[in-house]
Amino acid sequence: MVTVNERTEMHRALEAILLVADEPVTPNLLAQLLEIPAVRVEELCTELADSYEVAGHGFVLARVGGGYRFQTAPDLAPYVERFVLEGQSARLSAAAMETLAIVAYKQPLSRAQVAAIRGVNVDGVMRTLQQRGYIEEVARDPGPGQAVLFGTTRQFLEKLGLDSLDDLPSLGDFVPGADMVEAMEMGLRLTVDDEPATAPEAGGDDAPPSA
Amino acid sequence: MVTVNERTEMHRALEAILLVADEPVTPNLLAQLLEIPAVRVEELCTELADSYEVAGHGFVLARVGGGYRFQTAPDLAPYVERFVLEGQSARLSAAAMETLAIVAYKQPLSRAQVAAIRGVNVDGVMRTLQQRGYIEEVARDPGPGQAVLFGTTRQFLEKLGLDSLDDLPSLGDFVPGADMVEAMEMGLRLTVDDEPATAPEAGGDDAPPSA
Amino acid sequence: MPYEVQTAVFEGPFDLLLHLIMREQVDLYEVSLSTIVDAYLAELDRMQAAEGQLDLDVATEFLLIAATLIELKARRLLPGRDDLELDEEFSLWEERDLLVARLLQCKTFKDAARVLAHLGDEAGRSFPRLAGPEEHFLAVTPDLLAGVTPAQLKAAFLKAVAPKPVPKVDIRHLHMVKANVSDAVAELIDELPRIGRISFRRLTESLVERLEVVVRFLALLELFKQGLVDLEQALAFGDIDVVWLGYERAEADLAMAGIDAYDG
Repeated sequence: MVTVNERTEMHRALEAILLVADEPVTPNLLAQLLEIPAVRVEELCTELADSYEVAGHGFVLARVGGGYRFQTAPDLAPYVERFVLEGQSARLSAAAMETLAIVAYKQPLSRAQVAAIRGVNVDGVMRTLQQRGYIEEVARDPGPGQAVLFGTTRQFLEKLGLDSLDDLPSLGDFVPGADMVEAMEMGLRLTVDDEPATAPEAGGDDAPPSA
Repeated sequence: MVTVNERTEMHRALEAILLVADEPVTPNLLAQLLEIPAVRVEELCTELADSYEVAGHGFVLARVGGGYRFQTAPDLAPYVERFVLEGQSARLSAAAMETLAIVAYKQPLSRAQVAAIRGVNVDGVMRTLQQRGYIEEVARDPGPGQAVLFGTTRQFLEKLGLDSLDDLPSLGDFVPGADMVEAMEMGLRLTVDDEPATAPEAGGDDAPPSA
Repeated sequence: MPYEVQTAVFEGPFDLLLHLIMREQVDLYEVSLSTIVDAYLAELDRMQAAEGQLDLDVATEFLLIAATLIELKARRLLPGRDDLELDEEFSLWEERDLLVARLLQCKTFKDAARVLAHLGDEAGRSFPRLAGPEEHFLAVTPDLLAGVTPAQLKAAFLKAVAPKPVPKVDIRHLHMVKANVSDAVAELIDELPRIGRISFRRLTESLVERLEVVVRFLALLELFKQGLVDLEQALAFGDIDVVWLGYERAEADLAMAGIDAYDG
């Protein structure tokens, strides 16, 4: 475990990055961000995890899905469940709502296209929406990238009391602005090129959290 | 601060709840969930925050926007920014910032009132601020025009790292001092008692004010 | 007097005046008001050159301040005018004090804004955790779409696709968004059904700028043309009464959907 004296800049940086991540972060990506070997990342993370356990925190550092993430200590689940039931999580966040709205009105479209319109990474939000059964994979882009295309589900329509997508409120005279057209095109281009130049890794797993 | 031995079930429950929260959680909600007085929640949170600081973690427990939340330690911003690619929201222009300051200190007030203070039309700026979630419609003027009145949002507090509007720096601190007032009055002086009406150059008597 | 008009773009007449006074602060006696007026006229020229045309809304504001300054200047050039009415004299002082008060206000918020921006920068170095509950808690999470209406979904979509601000670092720019007749129409359709009948004077009481009043008037003419309101004027030059003809909000929106949006 790490005592106060041994807590290094690298430990602290790992804590900070993992705090803002909304899905497990692979040792490879962490290694890249901290510019240290992946093996060293694994050592540091193990030290952190041990230190949390010894200190008896309400959170743990877990190794799941090929990466590390903060999660709640299992014995505290009753408290977390109460919060989830009564607290703020009982409604769709503004980010999730916007993402869902884009999928609803623009379907079918790829994750990259949604991200381009929203201007932020949407992987986490899209996954939540999918888990909740509001959106689903409906097709594959016939283009080279063969990106998965998403659309809304039957359940989504039922929850909103709509008969079909035609019943969505009309956008009226809404004309997409130049920036949106560009965003859509950029989304397509990202799909085709398969990897945005700036992203750390092509895979969705290591993407930054959505704001 | 809390040592390992003193870390109670309540401390741990708070850590778990705050870990899954996606916006600041009010002491009242926490008190309700833990079935303890809100005052006690505040004590416990302060203890946790202090303990993190002493231990030198990469995260901090901050009090912002009327509640508690986990956030990254400011000095680790370079690492986090590398990870959170979309990162920083665009900074506000000076014009937008001044408009925001007026709304913050004078709320609630109408667009026309802001414009009157700024001396320019503020519709565009106000719309931007509204879109970005810094200000919102909070009421309607009871008068005949029923103008929409604006105020700042909780997100505004979060963006500025403030707990409540009471934490805004006092406006009094910014009111120009007497020397400035004098300078302005001199700049716009009406009388010419101490200045020859015809001479553009100032005489010895007309020494500049000590501003 | 060697004097270069700033290349900076000024946010408004107070901004410019404040800049001029602050800049000359050390040597105020050397600054003649005519220099300031010259700077105003130069700024108007610059605006006209930059925009291709003069924005009347902004130009009026600048001219108003410039006129006030000229009046103050004239007063200085003509000292001891015995025939100056006391009222006139007072009103001149009042004008000056008003101007100083507005300048002080402008300066106050300018400084406050700088501190707020600093706070924002500091706070921006900390990133909040937004991950939410782990997936195994999803089972107990209530239905997230409960209470969400299709209209809210539409609003969220429009918000999502609204133009994003272009990132910029502290570049001052002039906001000259014009008052817009279609916006005014929308406001009136919102307000009038609740009020029923109101005089134009009262309807525009809260508006500060003349252009806004003009735009409201044009908006009323549009509503009149579409048969949504009646306009009554009992006496020549008397108050104009606006009467909402009792249509539902939705009908009104529909009727106005087709009108041309043109700038006031």
